Amino acid sequence: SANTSATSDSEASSEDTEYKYGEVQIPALDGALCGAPIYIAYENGYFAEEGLDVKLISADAETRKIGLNDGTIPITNGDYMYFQSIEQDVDVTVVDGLHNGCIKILVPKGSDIDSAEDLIGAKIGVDEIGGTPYQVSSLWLENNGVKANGNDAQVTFLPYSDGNLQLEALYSGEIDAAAIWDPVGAKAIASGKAEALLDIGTDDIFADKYCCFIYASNKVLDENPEEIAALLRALHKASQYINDDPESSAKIISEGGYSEIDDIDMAVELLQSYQYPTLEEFESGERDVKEQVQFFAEQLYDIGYLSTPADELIDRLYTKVDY
Amino acid sequence: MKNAILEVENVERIYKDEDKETLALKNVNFKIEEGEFVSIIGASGCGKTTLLRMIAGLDQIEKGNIRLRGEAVGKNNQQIGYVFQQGSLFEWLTVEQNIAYGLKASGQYKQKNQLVKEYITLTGLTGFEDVYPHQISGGMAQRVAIARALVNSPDILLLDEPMGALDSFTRANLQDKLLEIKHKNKITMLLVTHDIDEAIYLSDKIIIMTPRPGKISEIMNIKIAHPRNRSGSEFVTIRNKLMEKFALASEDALPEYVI
Amino acid sequence: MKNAILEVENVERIYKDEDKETLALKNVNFKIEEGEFVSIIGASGCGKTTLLRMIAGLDQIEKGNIRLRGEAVGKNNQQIGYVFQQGSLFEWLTVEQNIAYGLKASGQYKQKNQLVKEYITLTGLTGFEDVYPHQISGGMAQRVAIARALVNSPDILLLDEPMGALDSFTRANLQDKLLEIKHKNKITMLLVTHDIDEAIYLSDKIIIMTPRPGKISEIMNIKIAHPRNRSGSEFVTIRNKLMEKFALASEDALPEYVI
Amino acid sequence: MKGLIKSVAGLVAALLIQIFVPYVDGENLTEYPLGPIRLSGNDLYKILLIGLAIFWVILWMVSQKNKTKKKIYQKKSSRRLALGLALAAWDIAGSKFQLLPQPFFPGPAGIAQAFLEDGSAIWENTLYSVRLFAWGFILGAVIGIVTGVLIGYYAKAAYWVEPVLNICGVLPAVVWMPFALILFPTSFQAAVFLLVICVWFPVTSLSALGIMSTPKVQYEAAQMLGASKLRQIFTVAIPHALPQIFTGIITAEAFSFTNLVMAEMMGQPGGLGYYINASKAWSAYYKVFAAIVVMAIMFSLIKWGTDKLQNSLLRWQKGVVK
Amino acid sequence: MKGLIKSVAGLVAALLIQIFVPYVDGENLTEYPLGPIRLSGNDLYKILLIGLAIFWVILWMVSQKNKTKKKIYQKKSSRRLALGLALAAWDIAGSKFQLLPQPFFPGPAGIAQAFLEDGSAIWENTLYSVRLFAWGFILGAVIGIVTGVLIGYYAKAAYWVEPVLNICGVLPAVVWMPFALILFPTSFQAAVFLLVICVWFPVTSLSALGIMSTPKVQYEAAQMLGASKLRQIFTVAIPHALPQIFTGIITAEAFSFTNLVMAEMMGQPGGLGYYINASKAWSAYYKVFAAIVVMAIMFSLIKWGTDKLQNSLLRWQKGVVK
Ligand SMILES: Nc1ncnc2c1ncn2[C@@H]1O[C@H](COP(=O)(O)OP(=O)(O)OP(=O)(O)O)[C@@H](O)[C@H]1O
Ligand SMILES: Nc1ncnc2c1ncn2[C@@H]1O[C@H](COP(=O)(O)OP(=O)(O)OP(=O)(O)O)[C@@H](O)[C@H]1O
Ligand SMILES: [Mg+2]
Ligand SMILES: [Mg+2]
Repeated sequence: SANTSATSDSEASSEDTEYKYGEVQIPALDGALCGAPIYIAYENGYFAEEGLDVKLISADAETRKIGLNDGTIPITNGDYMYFQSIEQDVDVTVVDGLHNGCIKILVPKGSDIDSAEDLIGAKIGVDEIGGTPYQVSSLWLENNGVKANGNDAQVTFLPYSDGNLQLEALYSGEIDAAAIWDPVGAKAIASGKAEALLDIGTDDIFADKYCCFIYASNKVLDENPEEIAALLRALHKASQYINDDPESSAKIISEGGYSEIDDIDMAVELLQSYQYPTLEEFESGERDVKEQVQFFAEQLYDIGYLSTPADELIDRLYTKVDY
Repeated sequence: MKNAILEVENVERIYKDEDKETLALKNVNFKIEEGEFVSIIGASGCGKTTLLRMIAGLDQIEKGNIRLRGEAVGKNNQQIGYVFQQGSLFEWLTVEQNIAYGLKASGQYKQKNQLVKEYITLTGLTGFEDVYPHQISGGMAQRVAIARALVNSPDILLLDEPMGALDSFTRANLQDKLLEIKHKNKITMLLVTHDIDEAIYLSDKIIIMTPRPGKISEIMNIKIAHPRNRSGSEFVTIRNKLMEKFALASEDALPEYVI
Repeated sequence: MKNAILEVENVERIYKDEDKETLALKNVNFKIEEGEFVSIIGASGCGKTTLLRMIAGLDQIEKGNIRLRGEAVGKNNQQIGYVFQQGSLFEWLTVEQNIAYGLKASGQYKQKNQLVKEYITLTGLTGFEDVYPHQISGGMAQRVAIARALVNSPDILLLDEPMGALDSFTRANLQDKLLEIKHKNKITMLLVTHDIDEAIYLSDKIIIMTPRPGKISEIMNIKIAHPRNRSGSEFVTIRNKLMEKFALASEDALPEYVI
Repeated sequence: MKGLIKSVAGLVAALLIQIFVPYVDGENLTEYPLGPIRLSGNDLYKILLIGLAIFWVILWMVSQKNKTKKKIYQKKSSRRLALGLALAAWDIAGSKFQLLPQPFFPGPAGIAQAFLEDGSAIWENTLYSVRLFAWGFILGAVIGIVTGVLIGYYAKAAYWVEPVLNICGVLPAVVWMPFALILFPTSFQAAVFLLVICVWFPVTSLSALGIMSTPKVQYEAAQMLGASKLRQIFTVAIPHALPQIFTGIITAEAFSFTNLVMAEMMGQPGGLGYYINASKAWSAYYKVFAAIVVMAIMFSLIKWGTDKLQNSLLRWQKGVVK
Repeated sequence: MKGLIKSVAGLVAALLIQIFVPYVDGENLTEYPLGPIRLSGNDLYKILLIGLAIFWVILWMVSQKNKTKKKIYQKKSSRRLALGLALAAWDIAGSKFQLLPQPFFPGPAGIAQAFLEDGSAIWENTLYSVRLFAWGFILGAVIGIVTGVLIGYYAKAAYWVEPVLNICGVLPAVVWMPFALILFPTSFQAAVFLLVICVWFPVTSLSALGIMSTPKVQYEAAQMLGASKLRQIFTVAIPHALPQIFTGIITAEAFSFTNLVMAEMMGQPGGLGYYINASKAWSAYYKVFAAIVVMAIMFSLIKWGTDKLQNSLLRWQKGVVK
């Protein structure tokens, strides 16, 4: 039912709408809740209202990056994971923020580890070396006086391409901590087998800052800035909707099959914790995206994950789009 | 004297390898008349196959001339039929399809397809039309090969040891079949063989070759009337004569091994 | 009368397939004496191989008795040497290693390895010890097979059409070799063959079998002195006699095909 | 009769265990509507067991008429028994006592549940995968055969293509991905390209091998019969190479199937690989297994089709190879 | 002489282009210390070009002594010319004029840069991969040969193992991963298991095929010569199957190589796959390509070793197969 019913819905609801921008591919189908505004914008017809014939696809980070670079994908949601790519001249830029914290560092329930220093000598599981959980953990550790990068690093990162396996490794003692995405992380806590050492939704460094940004393709931005603006408008409406009504948002996402949610209450809780901004917040600009990008770029530069100072990089990292 | 259908004049052949040259054929001269059955007999490696391949146009003629009905032979000469020693049947075609191959390749299948049936009957393959090569015996396979070569109605049929791998019963049987076909279709045949008895039993003329370099040591006419009796005194006399020649010509050059 | 080394008594064999039964052998009786050369001759499918395999212990004896020096034959009987029709050499072993295989398998290589050299010389394979089977000719390969079977010093050597796939020159050569080996080593030999000439040339006794069901139609003693002359009058007389018998026994049962 | 009893016995055991052994944690599977009735995974699993048993009974009755078929049935019955017992054991270990680590290894009823819960989504994703696979596989096979024939027939072509083939053959899909995505306008084409690459390699090298091993005498025989070069390729070289071409195709099938999952992470709007990844994000391993079951069935069907085609095209080989 | 000129000409062209064509964006590569000197990727690339040219000159001098070698050298020279020209073209398109999409396709100097910048990391990761691969491959091959021989020789074994083999052969790595991680105490063992599985399948099925195709007459010949069953397996069945066993091993090599990358995503602290993924995440594609170059060299070495082994074990086959 998932995709086709959704497609036919949007077709029916927008039969008379003129698709100004033609078909637009947006990667979102990854099973997580980060892309919630995309599903909602799609299901509630916000995209169609903006003249966008959106087609949702599933794509890994690599595919998204290349699609953005080539302009076949106009926007995607993502974290700091593309900062280094931008430094390497991939034609991508942050244009907006999406939501707050969706990454946690977990330790087994009842573990002795309860501070960053306790992680010295530890093995930390991540989804990908260089990915966001990796960078988040590194930032947190370095901010708390633990070396995470370089030859004198005091921790070891191990990649697990599947979050569930990462948890299994955590439970079996193969790793001491797991830096992990939601919903796997949240579910692990809910199951009572793990507890959060760090939740970037609440931690001092990360709280009140975006975790997921919206990236746009420079190519599309040059050729068709209106399209990006239209996409952002649609997403903002969705963000507002989620903020207003997380319960029905979770229901829409679950029923559309965008996320294999088996625990609707947790999904609601997560949606709330991500603090999707309201339209008002967007318009007032009280959550300054550029400032946050700069902040993280500085942090990453400090620990050596970026080799260009933030000031030099910021113009490439962030582009203001008028909508 | 009848018409010479095939003339071989001063043919010579040198194989050039990495570091050495092998003189395979030297100064080969002979003629075959219309309707004759000629055998070439000689020890292994004396150049019989090389000679046959040159006549068929499969190998280049570097020195000398080979003429079929007065014209130099060349590639794709459908006036010549060739029966290979073994393993030349198309395994993926039935007996009938194998025999029809030549007609299809030359675009004559439509007009002449009754020829296929004819040759199936002639070679005694009736009932095996739809069978694949691996399902028939070696003797039958060689009959298929012969039928296949004949279907394009060549003027001359070249046979390169077609019975080398057959047991003596089957061999005798196929020899009779060959004579039958020859007489029925009045076809000229040039047979390469190892087997003295076979040559005597079949031929009007036997060409005896010496080992390396292959030269013609003698051409012997066999005048015994058909059907020949392998134990008849004429037959035995000729056989003894040939045996002697061979004992002299190739005493210790007997083909003992191939490396 | 000499000692019978092998006694075959009332042997019968039925092959049971899906739906039909083939009576391959019926009521087979004969004896072979120490040092004799015996040939079994018969059309294809008359059960010659079956009989040989039963003697060798490769097939079960369901009915009747086969005794070697008075004892029933069974599996793994190293007193019996077996030369298969073809393709039985170990391709991955050199000529010498092939011949040494039996000694190694029976753990006698240490004591008896000089036997390997001996048989290499006897079979005329000197110089080819380190060569692999695919590098030698069919005739040589069969000599390797014979040497391999002899190296364990069997009391009797069974040969199943060992020369079926050879050309007539090589065949004649190998026949002489076989006689030489037999006389030098005083070994009893039982040869299955298709070839009447071969049987006459080699044997002290020829067992003639009828086609399906395989029965012994006659046992013929050949008393011509060695070396035999294939064109000699005695030879020709016996050949004619045998030919007639066959023409009668298997006129239209000639082995034309195998499906 | 013995064969029948043996065949069905395992299933009966599996059925009894499913009915009478309680769930250790009293797990209750939700019921979903299926037509007029409502079923849980347990019910569907039971239905499938009974259905399979009935199928085997019918097969047994049909086989009674023919001696060969009877024998085959008899021969396979031990395996059938083992399958039934394996299902029973799996039910106990995966569902009833949850001895296998959960949620990674759900029991059979759990997997059946996924089909009830998500049936139409699975079906749609399957169709998508089939479409992708068909494009990639057929294109790859055709290109592979053509290249293979060229390489095998023309030494020049082999000289130039072989090094390329050797390099491409071992590059992991990971390397091809960015290339494919940049080269092709749509991600569907890129995914097809990825499949084409991994089909192309084994098909080409084996086809070339088959063509190269054609004995010269067969070409010469065709030439003597008046066949042109082109006709020689089509009536001699290719038929002779057909067995190897099929070996290549069968190897490629298994290979490209394992790559399908990866290809579907490359910007596809659906597919079983996509479904597997999405289900994994929420640890819904019972759905992962459901998708794998579908993939296994799909693969068996494809293999069955290839076998049929091979048997009919290579019937001349029957009895040559054991 | 012509062969030598042809071989070196391409490299000379590549070198000239590297030296004289300027970077369109005036790109300056950082210099890194290498022993006493400081080098940039450009310098290293130049050194490699010159080194390769010298190597080919030496090879040419050696080959002059032997006619066959001379011919082989001559034959390969066109390919060498093409390689040189390809490098030159790549340098222009990838580095100098940046015609290829950047940073996805760096030029040769960019890749050389990665070795200077990250040399020791690449080396360590290579060692890690070699260790993992060696364990997985050797274990898988040994188990594969043993299973293959058992299946091929004992019909009973084939009856039971074959269905398992058919299923395991097509299950994607996704399915095996949780199983492996849960089954084995360390993730290194789990990764080894993943490789073992993908080596085991082709080696087993091809070994079994080889054993099964041994003609009965060869066993009987051995039996008549007094060989026991066990001796028959070791002196008849296995030698006869050796060519197929090698085919299986070579297939498995390519297959397991592509799986190495995946295995290293399973909790491994290093390896080339790990390095590729980490570099890709940050779009350091020049490092990705450097790792691929290492993998290609590694694969060539492994293949070369297998070829040597095969040639020596199968020398009896020389001249049988073309
Ligand atoms: N392609 C080749 N390259 C080099 N030498 C060759 C080639 N073909 C044949 N020869 C040599 O030429 C000589 C004649 O070979 P040919 O095959 O014509 O002999 P033959 O009489 O047909 O032998 P056989 O009776 O064994 O078939 C032999 O010495 C052989 O080694
Ligand atoms: N394994 C078998 N199953 C069924 N029938 C068989 C089997 N082996 C042989 N036969 C049949 O038994 C008969 C005798 O076979 P056998 O091989 O002993 O004949 P042969 O005299 O050796 O023939 P040839 O001269 O062709 O080798 C034949 O009719 C054959 O079809
Ligand atoms: Mg010849
Ligand atoms: Mg026989």
